[in-house]
Amino acid sequence: MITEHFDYHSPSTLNEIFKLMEENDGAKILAGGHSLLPMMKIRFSDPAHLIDINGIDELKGITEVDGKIHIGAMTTENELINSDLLTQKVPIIVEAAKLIADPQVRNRGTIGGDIVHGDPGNDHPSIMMALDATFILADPNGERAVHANSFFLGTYWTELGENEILKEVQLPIPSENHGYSYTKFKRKTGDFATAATAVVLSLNGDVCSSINIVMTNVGPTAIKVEEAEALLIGKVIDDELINQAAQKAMEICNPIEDLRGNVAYKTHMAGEMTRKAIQTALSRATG
Amino acid sequence: MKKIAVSFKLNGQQVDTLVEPRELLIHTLREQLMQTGSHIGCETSHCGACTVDFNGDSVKSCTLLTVQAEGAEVLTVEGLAGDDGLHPVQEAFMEEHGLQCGFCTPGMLMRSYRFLQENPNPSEEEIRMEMSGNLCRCTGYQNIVKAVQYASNKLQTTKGDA
Amino acid sequence: MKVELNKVFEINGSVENTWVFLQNISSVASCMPGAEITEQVDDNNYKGKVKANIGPVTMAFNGDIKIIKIDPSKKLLHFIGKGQDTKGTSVAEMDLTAKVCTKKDGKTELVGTAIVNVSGKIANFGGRMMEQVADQILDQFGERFANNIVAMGGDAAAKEAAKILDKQPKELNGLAFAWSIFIGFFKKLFS
Amino acid sequence: MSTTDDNIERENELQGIGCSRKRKEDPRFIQGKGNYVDDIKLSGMLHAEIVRSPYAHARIVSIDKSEALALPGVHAVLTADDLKPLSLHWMPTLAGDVQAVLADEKVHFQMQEVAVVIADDRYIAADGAQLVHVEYEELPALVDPHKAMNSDAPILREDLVGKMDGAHSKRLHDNHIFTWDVGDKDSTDRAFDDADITVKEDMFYQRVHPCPIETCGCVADFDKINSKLTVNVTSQAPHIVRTVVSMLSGIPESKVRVISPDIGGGFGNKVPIYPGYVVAIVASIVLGRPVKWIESRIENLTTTGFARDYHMTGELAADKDGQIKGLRVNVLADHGAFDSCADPTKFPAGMFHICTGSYDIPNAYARVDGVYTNKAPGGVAYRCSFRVTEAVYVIERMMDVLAQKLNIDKAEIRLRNFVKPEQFPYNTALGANLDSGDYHTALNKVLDAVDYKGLLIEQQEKRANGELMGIGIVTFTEIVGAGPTKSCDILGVGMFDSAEIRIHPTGSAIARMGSITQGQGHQTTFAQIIATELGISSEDIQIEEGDTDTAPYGLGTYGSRTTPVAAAATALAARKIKAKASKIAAHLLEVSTDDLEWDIDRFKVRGVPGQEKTMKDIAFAAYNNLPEGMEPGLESIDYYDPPEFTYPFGAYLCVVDICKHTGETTVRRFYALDDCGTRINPMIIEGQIHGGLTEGFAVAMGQELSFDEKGNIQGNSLMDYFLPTMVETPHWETDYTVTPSPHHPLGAKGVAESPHVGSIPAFTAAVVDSFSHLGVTHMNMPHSAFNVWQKCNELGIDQHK
Repeated sequence: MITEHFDYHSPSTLNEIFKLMEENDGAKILAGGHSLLPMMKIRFSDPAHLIDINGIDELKGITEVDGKIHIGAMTTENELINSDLLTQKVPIIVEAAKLIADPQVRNRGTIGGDIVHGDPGNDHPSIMMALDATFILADPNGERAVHANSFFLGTYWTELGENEILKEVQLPIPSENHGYSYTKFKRKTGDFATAATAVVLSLNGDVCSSINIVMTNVGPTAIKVEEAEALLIGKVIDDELINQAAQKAMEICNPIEDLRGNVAYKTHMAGEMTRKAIQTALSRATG
Repeated sequence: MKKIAVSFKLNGQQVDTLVEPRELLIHTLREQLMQTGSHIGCETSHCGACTVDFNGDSVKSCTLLTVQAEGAEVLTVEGLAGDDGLHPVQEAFMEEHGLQCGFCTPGMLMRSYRFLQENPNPSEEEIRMEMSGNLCRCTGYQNIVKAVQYASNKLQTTKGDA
Repeated sequence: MKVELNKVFEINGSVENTWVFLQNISSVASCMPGAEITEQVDDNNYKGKVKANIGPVTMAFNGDIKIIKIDPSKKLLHFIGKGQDTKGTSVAEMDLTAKVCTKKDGKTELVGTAIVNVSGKIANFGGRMMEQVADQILDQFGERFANNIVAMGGDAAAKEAAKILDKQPKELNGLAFAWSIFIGFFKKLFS
Repeated sequence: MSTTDDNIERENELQGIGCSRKRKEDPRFIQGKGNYVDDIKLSGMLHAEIVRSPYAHARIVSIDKSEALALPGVHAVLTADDLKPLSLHWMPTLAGDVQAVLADEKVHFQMQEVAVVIADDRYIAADGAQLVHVEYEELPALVDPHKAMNSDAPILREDLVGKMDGAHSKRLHDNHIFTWDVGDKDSTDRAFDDADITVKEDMFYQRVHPCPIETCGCVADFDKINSKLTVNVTSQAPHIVRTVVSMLSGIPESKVRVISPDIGGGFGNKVPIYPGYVVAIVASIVLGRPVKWIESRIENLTTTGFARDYHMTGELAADKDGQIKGLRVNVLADHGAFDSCADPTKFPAGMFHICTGSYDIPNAYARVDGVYTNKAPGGVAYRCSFRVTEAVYVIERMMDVLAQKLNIDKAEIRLRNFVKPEQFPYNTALGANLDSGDYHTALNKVLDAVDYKGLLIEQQEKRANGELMGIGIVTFTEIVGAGPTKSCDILGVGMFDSAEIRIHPTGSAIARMGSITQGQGHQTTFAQIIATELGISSEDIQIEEGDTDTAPYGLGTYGSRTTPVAAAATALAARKIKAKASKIAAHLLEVSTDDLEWDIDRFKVRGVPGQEKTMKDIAFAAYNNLPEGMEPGLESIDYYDPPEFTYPFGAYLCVVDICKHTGETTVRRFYALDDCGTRINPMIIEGQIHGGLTEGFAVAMGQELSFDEKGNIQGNSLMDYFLPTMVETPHWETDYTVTPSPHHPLGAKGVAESPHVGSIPAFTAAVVDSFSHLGVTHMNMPHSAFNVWQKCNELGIDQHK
């Protein structure tokens, strides 16, 4: 389990990153390293250059900027978990981060790495979509903003261009009394989801005024269950409606069989997780 | 292949090493610096036997490049005991029979050492959650949980005395 | 680890051109992203290589292609390509049967069946992704194949197709599918 | 001070048998000062990396080493052709078969060893391995053992073609290894013909792996000048390794030193001798430098020491009251490409004949057929005494199936069929000789402790609301302590064990055994035994194991044999010393030995207060003041050949709740009562039981190494292979009874494996019981959420109404 040789670079500014990316063909960005390094160790991957962006402060931190939460791409999972700001205003991120990997890995793994991977098994893509987050992508020529819903194109395939990096995540602060849940089923601690669903909703009295439902690891990307959302918006959500929403979720998911389960099981679990997530979010919301 | 000079603090001592960029921290610790307390169990960051304290965080040193340790503060099991004797977590594992073959123990100790600073008075559930990055095949964990509780009490009473 | 895929590609060109092109193994191979024929051993045996370079994943396969059957009457080609990755830890094999047909509406189509088999690390850590992967490879193949036939014509469409072909990367890329082959192994981990 | 107080104080001083003495191993481990194989760094040491096959079955067309050899830092690349002249390309297995050290013309399983690269460090070795180019011609893989003996099955072992006299029996097919059967087939068949009712169940005990956190490894160091070979190796049986290495290499055994240093868990994985060890040794001999080979986790799970892989069919015949009349078991055993099961030579199916369990079964017959497949070899005893886990699984499952068929309570049917206390020693229909037991007391104690009746009522209520709750009961009997040399040997060496004790003039002692601890705490517990026997404080007794240059020959630690065998040797060695000590005491006190009585740590003259000599006094006298003609010194050695196996037993009860919508099983309660006879160190016993239960939980709920149709292994990394974390692991409740073994010097039986053996069927029983009211009689492991959900789905109960 030894990687091949590579050159190591540790830039301290964004511009240095861009310069290194342009100069070195086939250079890879090293964030937390907990996917890339194991892959390099079994020699499925042998980049000639590694660009370690752990030393770049402008990619870190969680702040509130005129009504929005800004999260630097290199913010670690444990920094998300320990953030009072997030705990208070966007608790679903904290809830989800706690379900990722294990304590040691959460000290290295970053929200940015989790997102740009475009791995359908990663948890943040669903969370970001459920929160209507926007990704700030940067390259030598400047920055652009891409909504989470249009960022994930396929399995390990995203909007992120060559020589472009994810700089920051920006998200609107959900209403104070919103309901939320990230319901994840996994075989054991640290495993990826067999199926998981993120739900963020708001009530107006008893009536659902807004809801986002997004599923993890049951398709080539995180899947937004729009039909289920449409079904619930403007209604008083009851068990029958939740059942129908779960059905919609099962209809659009398209999982791959692996040791976690076959297609039938994962599809069934997508429904289960969606059902539970809506129930929990509902119980947490106060109209 | 050209090597890079990397300097960091290991158990309070300044160390200077010369490594290939690809060298893993666990290998530098064990094979260059001869600190063989930290072990290699899986090499894919699942088992936690290689857990060390890195700039105040628990990390798995099998998935960290030594070049990333430039200027870092690294603490391994060898640095746990002080002049005044064993660290409470060490004493606790011995008192509560929290180890058998001893292979996962250094990682367990380094994780509990950090965890009890993050959460000095944890519930059993919190202990099980926050120690879940470390695998043990011998003990069934029950006595490890007791050991962490023992260390938690010891640390708080000694703090009380201080 | 075995998957079978059936594909139909509509070809904007004549059945004859298509069949002519199909019999030229080197050209056909060049439609396979990142693949090339390096040596013709004899009438029915070739040596070739495929290089995949996707995201951080790099795999290079060297292998042999053996033509099992070329049947002009049916306009059918059957060959088996088999290779080992240069690191000696993985093996991939594709048994491909391709047939040129004329649809009712007179259009030409290429009908193919591919049986893909993998062994070694690639199967240990992600064999289950093979279907998706092979499917994506074949779609790229079909697109290039179709463009090649169009390019055989002399018209404007041909020049356009030729341009597209030139632009085509020489390595398998774009879709980060090779990621998915191996990712099963690394689920829980992320950078 | 009254004598009793004085006695108590002196007792406590000794820290002998029965006290929860803190472990002497711990101080080094908690300070990172353990000494494991990979911690060993010798000057000039080279590193080995093995080149492995991507195919499960293929012919090797060619191997090109040139590029690897050209890499700076690479010292050698060895293949089978290089080993042939030394005739080291094949090696004998413990099961009477041979195994390729490096693939000879053919590879028989995926990731089989094909070549080895020796380089300056592990980094260069890894680079070099990638530069060894091997050309293969793929052959059809045989994956399903049920097809192994088909006429059209591919023949795996060309080296055995035509050799139909196997090591254990006639071979029925080129892919057949052996038929082993035991019991009276005719009487058993008759019992089934005449029975009121019979039940039959097929069950698959999946291929699993012990997966200790430390992988296997070896540092071989050949000293050319003294032509002495030193091998540091992760071995549970260092003396056997020495014998085999000597046989293989031709180096006199006196010039081979094998050291098992600290071992990071074994669980059976570290009993066999692996190709990696052999190539490291050969490379060291060839290059004259130390060579280290350390396995990666993936190599460990894929190529070394799997366990189980038994396809079993159990049958019981009984009368309508549930009184068992007969047991019939048929097994198809998948041994992989080479038969390298780690069993006593004459037991190709290990101790499987214990499958009559704790029950009084008049007629029984068991047959096991072993076959070759294109999978890694192994068949180790994963925390169990040679197939006892499989045997206990089949009988305990069948007891439930019978109870279900007759609608008799699962506890009741066991109580009706238990061997009764007065029947011991009890000869089973399959030839086991149960030494002692009180099964009724054990089970009843458990039923009371958990309020079994209350649980049954709760289960009825749950079922009424459509909820799934299961109660599993297992009352197992193990057979451990291999074993009597009349029946047990390994490569012809009888399975005795040994202890040597030396008392120093000042009264402290050093003792060495032929066993080797891997976490069981021998350095702590052996001292306790000697302390009680000789009246020397445990603190003054140094225990050493694992160095074949210093320790007496022993067969090692596995199959729960250390307490039954090595501990017995220790007690008897101590008693030899005590016998001599009594003579010295009599001499010092000028009385006859008949006038002496032993009192904790001293000999007293009966009836004469104050006339006494402590063991300390006697030790000194042994070096300067001896009876006429007695040789000086106070030492002894004992090689103990046990007259019989020991038979630990236990009663386990497991309660689970299952979510029918997700298939997730929650172990709500697990109560484990063990009877291992005399208890030497309760703290360590408790720890061993926690560990065994947790490994049992892992096997039952998630562990499995599966293969696809081409023989590609699935789930061979810690991503998929289930090692439970603290979060998944249940809370364990433990209890005990004490029924000493009548033939063991201390009455002890061994314990470490009981919790693994006993818990696995208990988990299955609880999961199956959750569905028993729906007519389910058995479900194969692992009981993952996915597998359990499939049952819910099949029964149509997984949907929300």
